Amino acid sequence: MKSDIKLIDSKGKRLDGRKFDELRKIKIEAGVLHRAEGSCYLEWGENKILAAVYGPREAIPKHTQNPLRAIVKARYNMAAFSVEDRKRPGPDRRSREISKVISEALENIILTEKYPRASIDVNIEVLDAEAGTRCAGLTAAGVALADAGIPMKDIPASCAAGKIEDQVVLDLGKEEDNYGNADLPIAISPRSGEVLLLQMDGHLTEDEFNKALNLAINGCKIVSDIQKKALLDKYQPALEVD
Amino acid sequence: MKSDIKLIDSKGKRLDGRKFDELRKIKIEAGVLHRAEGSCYLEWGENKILAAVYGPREAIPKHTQNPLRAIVKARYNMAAFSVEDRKRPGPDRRSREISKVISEALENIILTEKYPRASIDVNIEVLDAEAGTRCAGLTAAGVALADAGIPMKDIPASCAAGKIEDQVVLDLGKEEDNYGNADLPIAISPRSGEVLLLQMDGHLTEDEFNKALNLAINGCKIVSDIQKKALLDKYQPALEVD
Amino acid sequence: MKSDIKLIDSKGKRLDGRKFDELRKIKIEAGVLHRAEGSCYLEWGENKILAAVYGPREAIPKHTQNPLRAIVKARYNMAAFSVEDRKRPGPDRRSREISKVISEALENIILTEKYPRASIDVNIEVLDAEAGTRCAGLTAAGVALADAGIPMKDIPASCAAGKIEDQVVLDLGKEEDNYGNADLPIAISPRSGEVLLLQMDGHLTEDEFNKALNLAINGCKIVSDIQKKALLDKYQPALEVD
Amino acid sequence: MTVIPSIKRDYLSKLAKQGKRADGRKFDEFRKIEIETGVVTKAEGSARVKIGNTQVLVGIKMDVGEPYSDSPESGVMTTAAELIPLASPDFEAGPPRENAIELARVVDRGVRESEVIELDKLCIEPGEKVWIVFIDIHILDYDGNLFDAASLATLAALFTAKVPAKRFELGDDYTIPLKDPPVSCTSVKFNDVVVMDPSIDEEEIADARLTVATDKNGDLRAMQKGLSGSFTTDEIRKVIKSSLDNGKTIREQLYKIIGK
Amino acid sequence: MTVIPSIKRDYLSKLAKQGKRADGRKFDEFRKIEIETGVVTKAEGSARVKIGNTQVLVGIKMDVGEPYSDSPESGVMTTAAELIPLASPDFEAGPPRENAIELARVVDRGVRESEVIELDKLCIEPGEKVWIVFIDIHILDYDGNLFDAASLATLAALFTAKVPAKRFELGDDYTIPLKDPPVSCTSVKFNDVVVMDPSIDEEEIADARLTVATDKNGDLRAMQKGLSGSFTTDEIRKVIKSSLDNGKTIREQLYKIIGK
Amino acid sequence: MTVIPSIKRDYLSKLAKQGKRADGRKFDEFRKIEIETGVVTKAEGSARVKIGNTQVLVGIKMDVGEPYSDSPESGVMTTAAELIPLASPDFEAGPPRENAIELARVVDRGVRESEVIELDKLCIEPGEKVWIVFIDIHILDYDGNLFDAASLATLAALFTAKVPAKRFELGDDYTIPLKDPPVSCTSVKFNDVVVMDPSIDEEEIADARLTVATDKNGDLRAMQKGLSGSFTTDEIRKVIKSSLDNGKTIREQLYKIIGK
Repeated sequence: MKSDIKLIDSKGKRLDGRKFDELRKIKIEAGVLHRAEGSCYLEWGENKILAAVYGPREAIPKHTQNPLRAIVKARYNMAAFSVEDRKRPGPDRRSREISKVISEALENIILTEKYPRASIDVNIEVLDAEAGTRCAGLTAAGVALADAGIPMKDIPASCAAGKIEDQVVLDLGKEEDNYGNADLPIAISPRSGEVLLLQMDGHLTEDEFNKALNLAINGCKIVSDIQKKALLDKYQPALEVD
Repeated sequence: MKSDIKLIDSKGKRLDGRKFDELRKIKIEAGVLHRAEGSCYLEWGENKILAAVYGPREAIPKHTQNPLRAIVKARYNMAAFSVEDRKRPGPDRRSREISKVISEALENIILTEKYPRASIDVNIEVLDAEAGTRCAGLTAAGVALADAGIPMKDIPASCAAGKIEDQVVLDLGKEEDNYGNADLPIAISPRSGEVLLLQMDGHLTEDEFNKALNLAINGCKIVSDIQKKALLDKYQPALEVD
Repeated sequence: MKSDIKLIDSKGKRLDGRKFDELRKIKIEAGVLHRAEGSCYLEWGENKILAAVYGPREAIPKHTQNPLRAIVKARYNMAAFSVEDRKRPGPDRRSREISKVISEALENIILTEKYPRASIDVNIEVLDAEAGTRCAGLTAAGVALADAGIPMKDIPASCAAGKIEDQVVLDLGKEEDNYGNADLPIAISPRSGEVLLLQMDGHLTEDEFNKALNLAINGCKIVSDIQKKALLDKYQPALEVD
Repeated sequence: MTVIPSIKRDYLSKLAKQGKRADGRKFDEFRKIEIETGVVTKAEGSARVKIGNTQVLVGIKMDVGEPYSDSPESGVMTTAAELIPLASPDFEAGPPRENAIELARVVDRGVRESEVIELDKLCIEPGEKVWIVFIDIHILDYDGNLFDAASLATLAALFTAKVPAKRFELGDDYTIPLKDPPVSCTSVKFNDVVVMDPSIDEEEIADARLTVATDKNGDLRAMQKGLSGSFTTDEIRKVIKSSLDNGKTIREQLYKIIGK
Repeated sequence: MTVIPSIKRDYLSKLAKQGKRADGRKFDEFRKIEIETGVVTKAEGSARVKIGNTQVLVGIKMDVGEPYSDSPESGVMTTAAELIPLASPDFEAGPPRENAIELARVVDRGVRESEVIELDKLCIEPGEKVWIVFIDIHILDYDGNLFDAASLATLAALFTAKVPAKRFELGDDYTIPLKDPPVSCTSVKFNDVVVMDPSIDEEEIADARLTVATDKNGDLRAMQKGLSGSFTTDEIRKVIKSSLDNGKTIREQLYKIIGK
Repeated sequence: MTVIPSIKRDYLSKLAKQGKRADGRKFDEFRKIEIETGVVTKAEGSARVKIGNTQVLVGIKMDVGEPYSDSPESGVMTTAAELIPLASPDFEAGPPRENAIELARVVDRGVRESEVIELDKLCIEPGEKVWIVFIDIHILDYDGNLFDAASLATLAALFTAKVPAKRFELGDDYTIPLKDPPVSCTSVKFNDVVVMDPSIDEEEIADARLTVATDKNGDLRAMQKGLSGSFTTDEIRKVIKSSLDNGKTIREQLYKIIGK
């Protein structure tokens, strides 16, 4: 798709006024739901996402159980009203692929061997969608898992970099995603810096890729700080009382 | 929907000549099928309905079993050719809701605690449909259950009242259903007078509701007599021989 | 459907030059796949077919098991690109019927009582389709079963006869199938001559039917020889070495 | 998948050796057939057929729709069968399984390939609007031999149906243009005996099944072999003969009902 | 199918005999209700309703499409509910089950039969183009009484929605033409006690459920009985009375939020 | 869900420590690749690719249809993959599962995002009629590394396909307008070793997978990480290097086959 939209102005400002290495505004709240064992509400730009965790509990049907570890079932779902043209309810191929890559990323970081035969279910609901819902969803899932007290090696953090008008930038917005040249969503384990999720579409030279990867990793680290603050905000008051 | 149709004439007669408290013609025959353990053929106005009962038998799949009582699975189904515009075969949302409310009404009246882990399956096939198939179907189901010898507290009977041209009347016909102001299908246990099923759509004052409820309960009692006669017609000859 | 196409010329030659009792060109290769326990690639006119056999292995889900014998599950499937107008992937009613009649024909000839509770799975993929895919598929399945070492009473062979321009002929081609008068696909056990599969559409006098049946049985015998040669071609070298 | 009911098999085979069937019929004898038409008011045509205790209801509905692109001047027909759980303790709710699909396809081919419905006369505007004929087969009571009951009920329903032209503001209603129909007769084989119009017990122990549809000239119009058993060519020829005989009688009964 | 939790039943019944409920409410008292609108940017209208800990989000989307052939001058509305596994450990992913279908149909009828949306004013070109209103009910947190939460959220979302005419190049956006809505109140009965706005524990042990929607004139606009227990006619009349009372209060709260 | 085959893991890891793979290949070495085109007569284009014993068949079909409303002057492409039970004892019949969906989507993005098909040249009448390209991936024999086999077969099929203009009475057939394609190379990691073009045994014990598609300029065009293991940034950079190397060789082989 082509467009006459100028995604970066002469002063290096992007459409929404951000600099090349600046994230959209992120707001995270932990423990927002009553029934779920852990939950998180996240706003990331115009994205609004709820994540809820159930488990560890016995995996059913039984044949899905792994005798050595818990299975992690992430379910990424977009609400029918979360996009401009109403989406038919239920999973489509895109959401099933995203559910798969998020499940795999979480499986890496959860200490699944502690819960043989169990299932840990992570529900991610996109209530309002702009660009970057998979990173936002995975970030919310990490907080919800921590809120549920699921033992993890680390809290996964996710963020994308991309290329617009031949410049590598952090965290593509909607127009940038539509008319940009490349998108590179990743997720990392902030402590080790290892890459848990990585997809790339578009066109990057090897050099641009390296720049974008570094930028995205930095983004993940900022996201990680916001995640930790949200968890502190919830648990700090309780701790202070003790 | 509006219409110029006059649903009640100046003498209080309805389109098909009925008085306000008069049922359409009802014909019930018990024990009409060979394979089913109990069955019933019912004509109610232009409605034609077959009901067949199987069970009590082991509920499958096993996880649907209740260790304390039988489960009751009513399946209300409209034949593809039972309506003016052919209906696609298989359950739609309407028929699944009706199956649910009929199942619940029957569960109340069957002595389900006699058959733990069992399933009692009630199949209701609408072969020709006019207004009032849910009441007609539940009425036929009651007779088929009795014909199958399933122990019940009572034989449930069903009937609707409604409002047309601001008058409360019994048992809405097709035009009355389309152009009337309210419909109130109910089912009762005739012996106790308790209400097993109740739905209401439309617009009734509290006073009109009370009138309609009484009228519908009376209708159920007339239906109940016809049900009993049908069962007697089948079993009387056998009894006389004894 | 009518047509001005002349299916047989004055010299008794058919559109593709065949005589009335002549088969299209058939090429069979056994053991073409690495993972399958037995496999076969078959070209029959423009038809191209792969068959693969898995099993005997435990039948799942368990409730499909037969405690006295193996079940035979043939799955006939057309690739989306195997026909002029792309076919939606997945089974349709036609392919499910063909899967059923092929499963039944194979069940007859496999010594299923040797493998209680097992399943023998026969996958038939039509990669390129012209007339006669069910006969071609069953023929390929027979070779794949032999290649898998599944014990059988005989290797089933299949072929059709039909009627075009009031003449009984062997093995209808595409135009002959579209504009002909009758089609009679059969399968036999070549040793006993018993008929394992038989379907007929169209219009045949009793006399024509008898002619067509004989012609088709002869066709099956020719097919049977080609099947055996394909198996010899695969196993002969091995045998010679021994 | 049930274990073959061997006691039933032994009993019926023993009877068969004495030339008998459990219900006293001869090997090539049909049970009593009843045909009733016009049983569903909402349908364009309908018929209930009983063969013994087996009971099948067929309803015909029609609609106006687009023709297939490869036959722009032809009406469209479509056949569906449901083995609804009302009719047998063994039928399950849900989308049609193999047995229902085979039943619908065999009935459909019997009508379609013999061109019973003159589809070219059901064209309204070439390439744009044609009549669609929906044949819906509803099994009410399953006591053996659904193929013949369903196909006979389909014919009786078609021959008494009206094209609902008035409802679609396309002139007056009229009968569907139809040609002389083939009549279907089904036999099964068990322990080397072949019997016509199988009861449910005979079906349960059957090794092989053969359905033969014949027309009034005594010609063959459709055949379908089923089940995993085999037939010798002699057996096939015998089945054809007795299908012709029974087909003739059934055709006469059908003609009477539809006033032909 | 779970065994009835008899300890919970005993405890709540004992309390009920003393005229009490576990959370201290009176029998005919609702939990605290919170209504927030405009919570989803992409939706034409949206509202989140909390009743106690129960939380439901409803989003309204609109599109341009064809009218039904039997009402060519009317807009179209459609309602779907998903009991997404986010909201309860007992909800499963997959196509809607009976409970979700009943919920959607009851909310749908409450809006449709009371003609809350003036569908005849949503016609763009008669017979050709009309507005389609999609009501999507998303359960976020399930702690009892979904019917009332979903129906209230639907009303709040509808009353704050804009027809996206501009996006479809059909002029300026405007509010959906709406009539005064009925408000739905749900009661359940257990051990012969009837309580309003059931908590999840009360729902779990309930024998029967009754939902009553009433309008501002105190008239009845929809009712739905659920579950296998029965009601006496006296009980029904009592439920109607307290639904009228609670409905009035809830209506006032709704009016405040939607600025009416 | 199977227990990780620990014996296989131990054996392959031990070999890997000695710098070896079970089939004697180097860590960054592909198995033998065979490409055959024009294998299906009915398809507009087709190719069978073998990588070792893995065998994938891709067929291209085209049809005329409507464009999407947000790109009225573009043709449409759609990709589907079936892991048919013919190809592996572990594949099951039925609608595509997660693995098949991921495969189809990765192949699809490889073609779509790199704009291999010049969709704007497949417009017939803007907003009305465009060419639809169906890419159907049929796995015939599964012995590891489906991603690369499927994507290579897709390219070979596309580059030898003809737009069937004549069949649709739209002039003469012509080749699909295509740009230079990216070539996909897949590596997996197990016990801290990264190997290219995994065999099925290597896939079974793999912790992480990385697919990298590169173009003839040595630029990156698509990447997809899979499985629950992680990669360090160093490992990612190494995988990119060897994907560039292998991609070059495979591209040359592809060019030869398609006569470029």
